[in-house]
Amino acid sequence: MEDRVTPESKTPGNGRAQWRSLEELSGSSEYREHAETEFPDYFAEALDLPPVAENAALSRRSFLGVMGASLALTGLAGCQRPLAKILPYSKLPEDLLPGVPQSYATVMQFRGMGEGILVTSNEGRPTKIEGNPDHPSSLGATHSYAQASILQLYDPDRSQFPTEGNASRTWEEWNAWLTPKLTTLRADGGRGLAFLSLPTASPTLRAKRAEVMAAFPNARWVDYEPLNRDNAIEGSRLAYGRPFRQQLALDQAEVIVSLDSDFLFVEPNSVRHARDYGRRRRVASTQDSMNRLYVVETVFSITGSMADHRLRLAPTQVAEVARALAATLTGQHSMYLGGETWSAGTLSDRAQVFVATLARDLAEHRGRSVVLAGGSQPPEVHALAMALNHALGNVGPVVRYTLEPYPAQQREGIAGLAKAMDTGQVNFLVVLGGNPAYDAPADIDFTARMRKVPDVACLSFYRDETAEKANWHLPETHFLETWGDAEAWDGTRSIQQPLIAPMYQGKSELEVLSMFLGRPLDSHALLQEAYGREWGVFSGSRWDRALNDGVLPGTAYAEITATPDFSSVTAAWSRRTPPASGGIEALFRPDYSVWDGRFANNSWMQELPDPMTKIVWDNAALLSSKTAESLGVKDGDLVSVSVANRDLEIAACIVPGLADGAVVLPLGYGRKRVGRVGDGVGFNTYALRTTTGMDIAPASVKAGAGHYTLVRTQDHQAIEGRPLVREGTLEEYRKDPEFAREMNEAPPPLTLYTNKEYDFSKPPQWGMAIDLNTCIGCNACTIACQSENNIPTVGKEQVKKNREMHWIRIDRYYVGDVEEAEAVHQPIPCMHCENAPCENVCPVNATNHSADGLNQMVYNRCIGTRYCNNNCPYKVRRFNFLAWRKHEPEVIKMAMNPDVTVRMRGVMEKCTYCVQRINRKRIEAKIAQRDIQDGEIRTACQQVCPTEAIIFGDLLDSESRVAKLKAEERSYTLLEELNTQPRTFFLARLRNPNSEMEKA
Amino acid sequence: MIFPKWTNRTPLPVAVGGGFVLILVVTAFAYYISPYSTQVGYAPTQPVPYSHKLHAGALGMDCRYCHVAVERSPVAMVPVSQTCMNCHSVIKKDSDKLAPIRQSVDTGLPVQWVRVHHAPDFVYFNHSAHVNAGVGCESCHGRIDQMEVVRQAKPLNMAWCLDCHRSPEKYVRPPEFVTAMGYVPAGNQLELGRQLVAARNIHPPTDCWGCHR
Amino acid sequence: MSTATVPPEPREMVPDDPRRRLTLVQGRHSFADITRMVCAPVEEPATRGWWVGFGIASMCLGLFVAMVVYLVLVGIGIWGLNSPQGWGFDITNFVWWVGIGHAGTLISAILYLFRQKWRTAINRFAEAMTIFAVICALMFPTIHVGRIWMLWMALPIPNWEAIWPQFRSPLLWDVFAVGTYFTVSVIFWYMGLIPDLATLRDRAKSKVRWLVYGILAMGWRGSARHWANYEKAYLILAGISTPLVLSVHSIVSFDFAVSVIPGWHTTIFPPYFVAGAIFSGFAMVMTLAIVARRAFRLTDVITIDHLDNMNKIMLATGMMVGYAYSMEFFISWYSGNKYEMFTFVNRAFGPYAWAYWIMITCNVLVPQIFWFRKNRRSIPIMFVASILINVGMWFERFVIIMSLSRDFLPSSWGYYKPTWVEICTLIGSLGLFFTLFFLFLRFLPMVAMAEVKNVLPQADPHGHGEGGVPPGEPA
Amino acid sequence: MSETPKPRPAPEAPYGVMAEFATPAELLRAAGRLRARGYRNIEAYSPFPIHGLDAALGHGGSKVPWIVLGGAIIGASSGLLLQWWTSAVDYPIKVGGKPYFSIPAFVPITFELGVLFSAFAALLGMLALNQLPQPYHPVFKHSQFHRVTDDRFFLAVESEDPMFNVERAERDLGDAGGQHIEVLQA
Repeated sequence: MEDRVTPESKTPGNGRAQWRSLEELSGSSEYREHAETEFPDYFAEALDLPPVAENAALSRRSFLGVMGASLALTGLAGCQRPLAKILPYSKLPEDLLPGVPQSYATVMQFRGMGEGILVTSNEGRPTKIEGNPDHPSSLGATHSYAQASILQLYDPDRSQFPTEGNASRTWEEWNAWLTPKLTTLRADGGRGLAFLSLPTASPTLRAKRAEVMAAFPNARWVDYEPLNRDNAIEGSRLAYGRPFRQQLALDQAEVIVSLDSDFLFVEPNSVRHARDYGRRRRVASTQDSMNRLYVVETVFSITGSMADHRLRLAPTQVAEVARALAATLTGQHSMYLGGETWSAGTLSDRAQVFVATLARDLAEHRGRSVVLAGGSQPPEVHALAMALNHALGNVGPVVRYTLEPYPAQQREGIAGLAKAMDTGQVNFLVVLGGNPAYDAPADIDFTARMRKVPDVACLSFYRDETAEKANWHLPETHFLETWGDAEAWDGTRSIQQPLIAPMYQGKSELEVLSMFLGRPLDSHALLQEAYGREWGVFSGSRWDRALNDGVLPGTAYAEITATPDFSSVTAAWSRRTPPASGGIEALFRPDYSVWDGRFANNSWMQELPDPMTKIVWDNAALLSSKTAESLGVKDGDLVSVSVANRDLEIAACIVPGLADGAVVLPLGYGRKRVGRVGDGVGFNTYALRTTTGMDIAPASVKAGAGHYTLVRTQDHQAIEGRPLVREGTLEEYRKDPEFAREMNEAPPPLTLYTNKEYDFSKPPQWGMAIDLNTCIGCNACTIACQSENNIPTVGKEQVKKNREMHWIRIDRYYVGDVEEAEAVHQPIPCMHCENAPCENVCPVNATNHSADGLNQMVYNRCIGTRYCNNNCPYKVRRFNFLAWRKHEPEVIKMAMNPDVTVRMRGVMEKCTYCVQRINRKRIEAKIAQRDIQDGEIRTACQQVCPTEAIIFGDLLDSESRVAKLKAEERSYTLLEELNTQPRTFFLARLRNPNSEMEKA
Repeated sequence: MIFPKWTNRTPLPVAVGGGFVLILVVTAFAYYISPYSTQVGYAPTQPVPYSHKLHAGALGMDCRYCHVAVERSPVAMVPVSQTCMNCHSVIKKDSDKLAPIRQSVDTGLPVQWVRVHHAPDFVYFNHSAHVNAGVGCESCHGRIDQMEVVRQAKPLNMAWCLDCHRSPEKYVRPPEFVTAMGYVPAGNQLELGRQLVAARNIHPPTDCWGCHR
Repeated sequence: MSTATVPPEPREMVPDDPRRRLTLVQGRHSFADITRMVCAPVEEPATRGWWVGFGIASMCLGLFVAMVVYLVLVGIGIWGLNSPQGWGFDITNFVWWVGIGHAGTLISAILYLFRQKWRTAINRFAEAMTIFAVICALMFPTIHVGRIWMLWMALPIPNWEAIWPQFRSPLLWDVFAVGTYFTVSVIFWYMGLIPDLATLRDRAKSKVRWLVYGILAMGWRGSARHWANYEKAYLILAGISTPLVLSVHSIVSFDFAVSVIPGWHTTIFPPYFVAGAIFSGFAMVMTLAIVARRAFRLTDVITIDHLDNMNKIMLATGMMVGYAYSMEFFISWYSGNKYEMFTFVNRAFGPYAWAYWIMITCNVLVPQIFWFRKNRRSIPIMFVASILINVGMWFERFVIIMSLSRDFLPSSWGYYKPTWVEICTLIGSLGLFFTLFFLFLRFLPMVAMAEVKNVLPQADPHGHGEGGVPPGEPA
Repeated sequence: MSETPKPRPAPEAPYGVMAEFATPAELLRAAGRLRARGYRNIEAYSPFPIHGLDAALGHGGSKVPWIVLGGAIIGASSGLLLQWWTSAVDYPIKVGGKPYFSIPAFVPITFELGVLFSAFAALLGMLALNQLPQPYHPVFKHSQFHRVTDDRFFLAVESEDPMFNVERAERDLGDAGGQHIEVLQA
């Protein structure tokens, strides 16, 4: 433990080396800011005019900047005050009370499943997304993508009207064009008609698709999503002969084994997984136990960063570990896998020890453990994992199976479609969602194939790579604009109700399909029709309940019990060729920020640092330091990666703890046609992804020419032996529960000021607990905060200057030596110190303390000396160096939270503990003449946290959760020796290593 | 060359004059940003010549008939056009003055009222909090019932707000009199106020984040 | 009319003989000579050299104005500042200029109190330099804020927010301290000028000059009563200026010392900053004096002995500064505080090591040459040295402020690089300084005539040898 | 040595009689002589302060120090009052966990204001006691007086002097070695 917090004893070079390379980076383009700030706008900037009426009605809060400036001008020139208008409704919409935000339950589809959300709406503007506590896949939390999708809604670069070629069209014209076509198509059952869509979790849409296929029996329907679940489904077919979907109860597992499975973030249902995982990581007392997480992986994922034991191996080696695991379990722990004998492949010594210990641990936890295979692993690994779970008796208590509702084989699907297009069998291709021209396997060369199809219609959110090649492009609605429904991972169904009428001329896939059926209807009608059919008769009350709760009770999939066919699993493994040693393997994986590229035009996501590399506005080829060394590549150098004779120049990023002999290629960047934000950002790694190597492929990497500027929000990676993140093992904690507090050398606080007229003794006194033991560093809090508090994005060049604006950042430190590094995450919001150093130095009282212990920041009082941030030991304050929102399109203002001032340039800002939420509840309670209940006020970061690592509340209320956590032995405050008396405190992180692993 | 005798009389006037000018400039600026320079009296002409004097005064309509949200929402809510039509679909149904209202109801487009009481965008005033605490409409908006054209009656600047936030007992009323115009406290306001403050546990924030977020 | 009495040469003595009284004015000069010498640059037409210098200076001033306008219109973002480093060139320049501004009042006040008569040669333009330097200094805190148009909030003016400045903030202390320092320096300077302004009045040839200087002189006629009150007031001003000088730079150092940042939070700062200020102040006076005495042929008034003395002071203060540097390291080690220790190791060997070693070289090593009399009396050497010291002192402040780059949380460490705007602003501020200085040289006597006359041997009425004897009368 | 006309007795009483001297020593000696002869209202003029002159002329000490003391007290106390009233009385704001009236933090400004006010007091006090600004004064009428700021020294016998008499004053000044003896009209 002691050497955990003093890594430099182990790794003198680690931090410094990285730092140096970054210095070089920052040195590369010195005086570029001249280019950034454009002269024409200066006067506009200085003489910003007051809001005009419409805008004032639209979102008046977003004009503080302007108001501030005009105030200033009045201050100088004393000119007249701005004319503001009030635009009341002509008729008041039912149950809408102006000024009071409303919350609606709906559902977001992502990764082929529905995630229940609650959306806050201000006068009809959806402004914030939160998880729906009643929804099984969300339980009130969300991932960063759900948070960011609100910005997607107001994306000015969305496609706004249908186009034919480059000419703008109307839907009428489209129908006029389509109708004759349909009649001819209907004649021969839709021969030559092909649909390419994303897999959907919407039963109504699936039914509609079936209807369409029934109407055009000879048509062809293909689903394709670049990040699909082919392997898992294929694996299940191997093991059980049927496509199963795993339903995990991770809170029941004592031992979790991840074979390259990033189940805390990348795998579907990750939010639920994280919640269940977090439950078993939470320890209140020395009696409590913790689960143990073994991770075998290539990339350093956030799941890997939570591992108690982590084994880094090249992708194909991971499968070998699975094989060895089966061998050890069958061989030494007399586990039944169909009787066959498994031969352990060739593994490194470290891996062998790992497997042996792991096997023993599993054997000891039969029925209380689980083996998870990652989506990038081949089917046989999934099959084996399922078999192992069965053999270990985990099926039932931990793993349950339901039938995969939509088990289409997508790789073959798109390949087949491509062949058909090639051979002229397709003369009318309808692309519904998706962007194959960008993300289809490179060897297919979908764009070229599209040219061979006479008519291509493309329904898409942006006029993207595919849409611009299609001769008809149809704008798609955002999920907050249209009716629909979606099933959770476990099948529980939710109605997707729109929060706002389509902002542009978009239509949903459901509506477009209804056109193909000859009777175009709007989504609302279609949905009610569908449910009428399902319920026999449409019931308004049932419908309203469903809308209100956000879930339809009792709609979960039926559980299936089956026994695996071990022989086919073994057969599959015997077919498998052991990997060629040496050489470099490429691993394709979704990007933590833009996923498969669909969030590429979302500035929040682009500026959201990668949880591990902390890179923003880019992706890069991730290499281990050893691999990089062998290639003679430094961090940020351009390397040329070639896979199957396809080359790509891409920047290299050296990641501690990454597997040697592997290059990890995050997908989703290098978009060409998406919008002003995402165009040309990063490198298009799809160019290397072929049907034969969708996930893993042999590759060769060689140093390229030149250097590339990778920008990170955190330049220094090592913790320099400072007791900031405090870690121990479960044993150490049991022996010495106070270990975390013992780590600081806080002298008895002395003061010159004995005559203080006030103390913080009157409830409420707000405080925040952050449990480092459950924080998985998923960034959800950062985005939630950005959405709640109108935090601007600043762009790559400004982040390079350390001017990012996030109010809550997640510090990630590498611990241990560079090769086998472990990582720790530490969310840092404002600490709201009782003796706040920032307050003492403000010359104008712009930051000071409230009676309930909040460190207040008053933008309209701030003159911007930046002294407060200089004097903040935690560096949580953010300064508006420039008018960040100057070039922002009007429409973005609709995404603003009206309860939070939009800051103008020249003022400081920081975390407020979501004071607008505190005030709302305070006033509510006041009016109702009652006290605020614990848990009534939840900050944005707390609300979104999948693992409930953040708890906010009243420290004086001994019953409140936060007070209980404060009382825990693990709790400590950051830099206590400065006697700043922070209100935000941390709970030390615990790891739960297997003692035998240490011995071996 | 020597200065003539009379020059000895110059220094004093010059000094006094200079000092006077200096003081004038400083006080001018001080006044401009002081609590005393306010927008009181601002009374823009509205698209519809609505008379509070008639409706609230002569007809004695309650504020809450039109400003429905005032007890439940941060905004008092300028009435929707439909509200006017509740009566004016019957009374004066085709008065020209009401044309914009009728038009708005027909088209569904809003009437563009001009904001009179204008808090800066960084100020978050919550009507429901104040009304429920027993702050009378009159206390901030003056004798609306006597205004033909609504004009700003009070400074509405921070110093003025703080006066009440520091000593609410000087202003609070029993809830039933909140919308009363020309309210006279039964007995000594301070005593009554203290009782109300105690009874309803009123302690208005003087912290920045009471109003600025 | 050269009936002035001519004193004999001062007696010859061994150099550096402790008993030797410093030659305050070289050569045999009458009162009238002094007047003529000092008034010459003010009364004769400006030299080409003056025009060239003034031209360049005012061009730089223009640059300064342009940069400030650019800044106000676009925002602080045009500078290189960032999240760990909220301050960079701006405050460095501020502290540097304040430091330079210190020698002036110090030379006048402290040396006056110590009856160091040799001060008379340099005090006038040392004071002028103070005022101009402080003007430059005040520019930076003013323009470094994000919303300059809201700056009035830092003054205790009753306003609609009914809220006042925060008097615990060292920045506000600066406002008062530097403001006071500026005002008092101006008063001190002007009071010293009054008799000389009277001189210019009485020598005035043109009506305008007579009128202007006449008004400024306020009718001074040098009566015994005038002189009595004048000297008393001057003595008192000197008396209060001395603690003021010390307080001002102490308070400037509080900007850092009061904070919690490692490398800032240290009690040694006040004396250390004062010493540094005197150090840089003398260096700047030296630079200017060397040029001025050449250009205006004042070598007899500003003698090599004066310069020698100043070099001695620079050597002493340089040593003090060096001591402070070493003491910082010792204390950080002695404190056992890992953050402190890291900060100082990082200063010497971290990303800003280059700045640190420039500082050490210029401030500690360079002054050592003044151990040798030859160097102390060599104009070229002391000129170069004085400039190097000014550079070094600028870097001292820079190094201190760059402690921000690596404070408590490694995650938020950063690296600050100035932009071209900041560099131009610094150059511009030099322009402002020299523009004012050239105007001063042109229109005001750069040496305190009355005081120099007062230290001439023949000014001593009690007839210790020279001076007493009127012409024509037997001794 | 420009020739000056013998001054005729003026209709009203003159300001006094003034003579020029070449060195501080002469001036000092002359002042001593006149005082010895019983003159009381005599005033000397010189380009720089001369030691012992006050004694010779029988002038008292300066009152400037008392004015400055007053200034210092007013300055310091107003500084402290300002800070106390704004931070602890008018709008007490919680800052950095420090008391509203944090004396240690208020010392610097208190001190600075003390210095500021006393500096003003010193300047204004000096001017007031010297009755400056006073552009005109009879002594300026003396033909040589423009050299008083250069290299000449003057001694004047003022008409207020109890034993003032133009002729005697002229004689005595002459005896004292004065040159350019002139009668100054008021």
